[in-house]
Amino acid sequence: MSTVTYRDALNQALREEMERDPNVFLMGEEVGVYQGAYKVSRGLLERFGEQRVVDTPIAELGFAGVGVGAAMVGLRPIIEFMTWNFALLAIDEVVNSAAKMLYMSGGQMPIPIVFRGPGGAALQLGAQHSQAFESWYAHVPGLKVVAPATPYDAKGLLKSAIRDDNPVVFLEGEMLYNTKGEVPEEEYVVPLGVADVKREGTDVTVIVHSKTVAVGMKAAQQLEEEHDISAEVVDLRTIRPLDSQAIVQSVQKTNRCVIVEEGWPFCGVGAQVAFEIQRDAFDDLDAPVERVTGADVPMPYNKKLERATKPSPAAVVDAVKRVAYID
Amino acid sequence: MSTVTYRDALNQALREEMERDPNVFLMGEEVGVYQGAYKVSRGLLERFGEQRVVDTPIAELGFAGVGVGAAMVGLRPIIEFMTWNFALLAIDEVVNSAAKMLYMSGGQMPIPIVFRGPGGAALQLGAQHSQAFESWYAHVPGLKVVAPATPYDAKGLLKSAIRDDNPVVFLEGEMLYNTKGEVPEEEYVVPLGVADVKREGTDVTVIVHSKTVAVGMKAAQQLEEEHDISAEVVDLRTIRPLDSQAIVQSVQKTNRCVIVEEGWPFCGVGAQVAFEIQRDAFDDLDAPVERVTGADVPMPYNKKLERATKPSPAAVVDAVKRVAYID
Amino acid sequence: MAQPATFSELDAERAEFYRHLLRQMLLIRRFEERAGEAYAQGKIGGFCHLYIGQEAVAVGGIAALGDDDYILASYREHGHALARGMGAREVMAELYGRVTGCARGKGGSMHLFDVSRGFLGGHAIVGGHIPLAAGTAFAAKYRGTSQVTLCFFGEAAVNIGAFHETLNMAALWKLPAIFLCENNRYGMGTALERASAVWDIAHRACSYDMASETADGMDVLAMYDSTKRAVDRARNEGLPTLIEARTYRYMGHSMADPIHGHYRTKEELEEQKQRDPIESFRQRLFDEGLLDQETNDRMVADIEEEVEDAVKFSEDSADPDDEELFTDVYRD
Amino acid sequence: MAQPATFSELDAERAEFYRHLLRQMLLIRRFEERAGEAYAQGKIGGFCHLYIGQEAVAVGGIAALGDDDYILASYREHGHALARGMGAREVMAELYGRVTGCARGKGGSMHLFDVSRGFLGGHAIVGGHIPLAAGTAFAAKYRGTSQVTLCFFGEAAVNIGAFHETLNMAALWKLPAIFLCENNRYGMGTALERASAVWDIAHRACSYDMASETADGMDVLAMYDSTKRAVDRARNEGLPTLIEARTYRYMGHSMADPIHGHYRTKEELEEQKQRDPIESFRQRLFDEGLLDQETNDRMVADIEEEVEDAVKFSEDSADPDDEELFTDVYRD
Ligand SMILES: Cc1ncc(C[n+]2csc(CCOP(=O)(O)OP(=O)(O)O)c2C)c(N)n1
Ligand SMILES: Cc1ncc(C[n+]2csc(CCOP(=O)(O)OP(=O)(O)O)c2C)c(N)n1
Ligand SMILES: [Mg+2]
Ligand SMILES: [Mg+2]
Repeated sequence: MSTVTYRDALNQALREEMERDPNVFLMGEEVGVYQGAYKVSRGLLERFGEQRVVDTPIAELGFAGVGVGAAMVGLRPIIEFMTWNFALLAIDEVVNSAAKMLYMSGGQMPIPIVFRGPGGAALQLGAQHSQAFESWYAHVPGLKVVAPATPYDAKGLLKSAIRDDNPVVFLEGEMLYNTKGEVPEEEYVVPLGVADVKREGTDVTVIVHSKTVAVGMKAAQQLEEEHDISAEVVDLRTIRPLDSQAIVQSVQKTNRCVIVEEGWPFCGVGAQVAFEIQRDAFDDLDAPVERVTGADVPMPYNKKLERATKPSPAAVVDAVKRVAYID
Repeated sequence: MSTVTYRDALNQALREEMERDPNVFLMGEEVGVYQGAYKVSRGLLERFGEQRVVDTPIAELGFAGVGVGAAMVGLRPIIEFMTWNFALLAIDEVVNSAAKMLYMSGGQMPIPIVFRGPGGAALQLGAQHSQAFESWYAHVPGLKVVAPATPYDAKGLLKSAIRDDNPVVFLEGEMLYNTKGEVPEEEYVVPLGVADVKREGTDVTVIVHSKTVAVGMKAAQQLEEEHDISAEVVDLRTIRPLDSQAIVQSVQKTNRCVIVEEGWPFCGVGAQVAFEIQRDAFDDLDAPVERVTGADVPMPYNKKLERATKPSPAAVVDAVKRVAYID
Repeated sequence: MAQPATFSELDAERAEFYRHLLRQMLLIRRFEERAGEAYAQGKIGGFCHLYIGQEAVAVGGIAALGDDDYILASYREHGHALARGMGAREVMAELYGRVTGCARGKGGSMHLFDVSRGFLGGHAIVGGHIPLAAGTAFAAKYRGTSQVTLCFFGEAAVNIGAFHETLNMAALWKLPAIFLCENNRYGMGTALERASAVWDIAHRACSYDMASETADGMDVLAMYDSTKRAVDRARNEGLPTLIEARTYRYMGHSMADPIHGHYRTKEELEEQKQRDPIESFRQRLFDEGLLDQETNDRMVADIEEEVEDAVKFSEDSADPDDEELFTDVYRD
Repeated sequence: MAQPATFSELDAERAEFYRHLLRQMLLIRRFEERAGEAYAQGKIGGFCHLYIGQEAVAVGGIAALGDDDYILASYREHGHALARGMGAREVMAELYGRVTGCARGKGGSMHLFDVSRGFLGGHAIVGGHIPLAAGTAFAAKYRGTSQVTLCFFGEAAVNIGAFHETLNMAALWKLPAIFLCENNRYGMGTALERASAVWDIAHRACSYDMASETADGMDVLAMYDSTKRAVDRARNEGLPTLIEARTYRYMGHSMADPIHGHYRTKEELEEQKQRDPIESFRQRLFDEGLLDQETNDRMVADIEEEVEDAVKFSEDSADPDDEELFTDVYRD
């Protein structure tokens, strides 16, 4: 084990998979000469050359489509969106080309591609640069959606995503890039579609992913210390396919559930998870499933207002107290 | 009252609002000379001229943005997307410009615009032309989302949408254009954000919108005749803002609920509605909320397979029987 | 290959090649007529965009390709599929939505695929497949193969962002791609002049410093020659080309649309039909003694049989099993 | 107005105008320097894209507009806001995220707005505001006003679809819009030559049959004259223009990015600074006797005071109330 940042864990995954398979290449804005807008691709141009680390013009729709086209004939592109906000311009190629090609071609043409980049809000980037779209992509059959929270998961899941024969939407977090964690020296992968219990507990299930894992863990600690409530923190890791079994198992044990996500509430990931829980564990629930989400507003620039939009440990604690019917 | 088609009801709304307010104009592909790809704008070019009925190049991102720009300085554009599938190319202007401008400008610049066109599947149009995106748009604060099922609602809601000072996503249905219904001779509007009980009932609430209203009504009739079950059919009409009160009131009466929608299941509209019901009417529910949705696959071309993807009265009846614990 | 002074100089092989081109155009014409009939009978559903009038573009263009090259097209691609050598049976069966179709009945008229022939679809979002074509060209360059990508799209697609973003990257990166714009003068009901600030589509290459040419889309040999020049440029110099083919659509935009009306007159249509790519080429072959009546009649009869067989095959074929609804969503 | 042969001919009014242009450039320069300091001190957060080096483009360009005209810009728009006459206080306060800012602290550095001055934002999606500019121009034409729209964007934005779709429509519909491309040679860390197949941005107008010109973006009078010609074309003939301003960015892409390094050398930067738009213009005014040391020093001192006042105003201002989180999402 060695301690590395989330950024470097992703860089290792890119490097190892590019070493492993000559069909894998990285394309996007500033991934090469500039070493990546967020330095995730640092050193890759020097190692693999211009042919496999390709700087693009600002043309999200175009280069996303170039990636899909390359995947149609067997290459394994990794398309970096500088942030997922800009992927709105490319979403037609992700949804109408990448996600449907295998089906439309009657099974002739798989699209082994990874679309990756930071999603969600950072700090004071304003309304157009602070959006979390996981529920949009997870809505679409044909796509897989991954949102790792730790360096270990980031590396292991990105390696799996690159090896997967389907289009994978891989959501990172600008606020996560500098976070540190343990990563094995030896090769490993984390399978897609498997949730991870980040903390065992017995009284309530707190479902999280990506940045909200840290929020859930802080809340769990606070609940233990201040309210003697034992919270089980379940990290979805993959949003689609969703590990419904792991979720239901945990709720059947705790009988209570709070779902936390950074994105907007309406038709968010938590809505789907809550629906499945009440459907599959109806008789186990001692309280309605609660959600803590990003505020239902465009992201304000002001620091104080921005902070108020984000899911906080305090908000999670309050939600847990509600489902536990405490005061 | 006179009987008109959904298409003509929309045409009347466009005509009346353009007569009423010179700032209202219609822009999109084939809306003028060709009289509309689906003839919704028939006769408007002749009545209002080229300046107010504007044919565009195939440039969804561009003309959607032109509409938003015109709205920024006080015009009231109606942007027709030939179908909502193509709006994926314009979604950046809808989400990053239209939905956020008022907020980003600190309240200086409302965007009174309507984006409209047919959504969802028609018949055998294949994977890229058969998608229902209401849950995507409803996810976004700053947008309103409307999906009328009848000529009466279509006309009244479109008039309200055009008069609204916010960006409204107005989802029609190619399969609805020829359906007929009663429309008053005299002027009327249907307010946004108000659901409509299309059929009163006591045993189960069936929540529907757009094309699934007909599905729900057929199912309700069958339930009555074959199972002596009295179903209340609630038509959302507006997805955002959602009429949560009407939904909860009905479920508090029936204690059972099935939600029907044409779109894909994961993070669909029904997921949000189900979440709210279990949150706000937990103790009233005698069974988990069930959903009937479009199949979780890209739309197949084959007629039989396509039919199998769509919500059917039979599937709704089965779901109702499940929530009613019948055999 | 440059076109010789007179056809009399032609060697037998060349004559054979010309008859082959004629046959392909006749096959497409007849196939489309029958598809139209089947649609009118309600045996084919959805959107059905016929290629009648534009046959010379696909036939001449695709004849300039090698077997390993890639082709991408729009939703108006029945003709391109047949010109690529896909069987009339597999194509017609796909229009019928049968499991025996080239996409197992799951793609449909707008989404024909045959990966074994490098026929990479039918795509139904205008302009959406243009970046994909740059991607297959990128892959060929990446692998160092000499494969060329030929991408067909309509003149209305040049006004959409994907066209612009792609042509810039193709020129910047020197990709072996050919962007073949079929200018049939209308995008649905919108004349080119009402949608594009520039009426000379080939001229659009100026923004990308890309080679371009304009070709007579009603002349199969002109299409062959233009495309061949572009193929050589792509294969030998690794450079892209924009070709504008001036052609015309005889039918409505799709079977659901009027043949003429608000947007074009019957007179214009009749006048354009005088340039018919098949009749003019057939006459030429007659005049040059490369085709006699008997050979022609046999060809026509064979095609009639081939298309009828395709229809019968399609009608006799089965729909996909219900299980197929859930297959091919993901590859595991 | 065309530029006279020598400055000595200039009337007092013209001299006043030139000093005004100098003053605006100096104000922008100083404002940006202070904004950079405040950012370094952590008093301003988020992305902060400074305009230092490009002052002549916004100042010369906006000086050619009338009060009712519209302006749209990218996220690098502090200078444009100041050139339009927005107060240093309201702009700085917005960077500080204060309720006294020009967008109540909800927009931020990339989203400055002042509708009363026709300053319609700060937009942060590259190319995203270009269609909006065509929309405001469309509205002016629709209403029959003579308002002109001036849209600023960077050279990297010309490769994105929105640019292409918009310029085609603007030319096709004859919209009174000016597309002013600030070619500072880099999009973040990517040199123009590595992103665009054509290095002459003005040349891109060829695809739309649109008027275009290239101007020295380091010469405020050249920018004024070019823009004025385009304004007249838009106001009098209702026609759009594409202007390429050749300029240079002194700072990093944003305060979070390196000033030089992988993508450009310190030498290149120093060399470019020799073309400084402010020093060259100031020297010119000295040489022509339109400015004396005392006037200059007073100007500099006033600006220093104005900017410090703006900083103090911002630091003393309050954040928006918590309730503001939920206001302005919808207008009822
Ligand atoms: C992005 C997008 N917008 C609109 C449509 C609807 N549509 C389908 S074909 C077509 C016209 C295309 O014309 P052209 O490119 O000239 O090709 P042609 O049909 O003439 O072969 C339109 C508007 C679409 N499929 N995709
Ligand atoms: C669509 C989109 N893609 C990527 C980005 C990230 N980004 C912000 S500015 C920028 C460079 C733009 O360069 P240019 O247009 O030349 O303007 P400049 O910054 O030089 O003023 C990039 C890539 C973005 N904001 N929007
Ligand atoms: Mg056409
Ligand atoms: Mg630049």
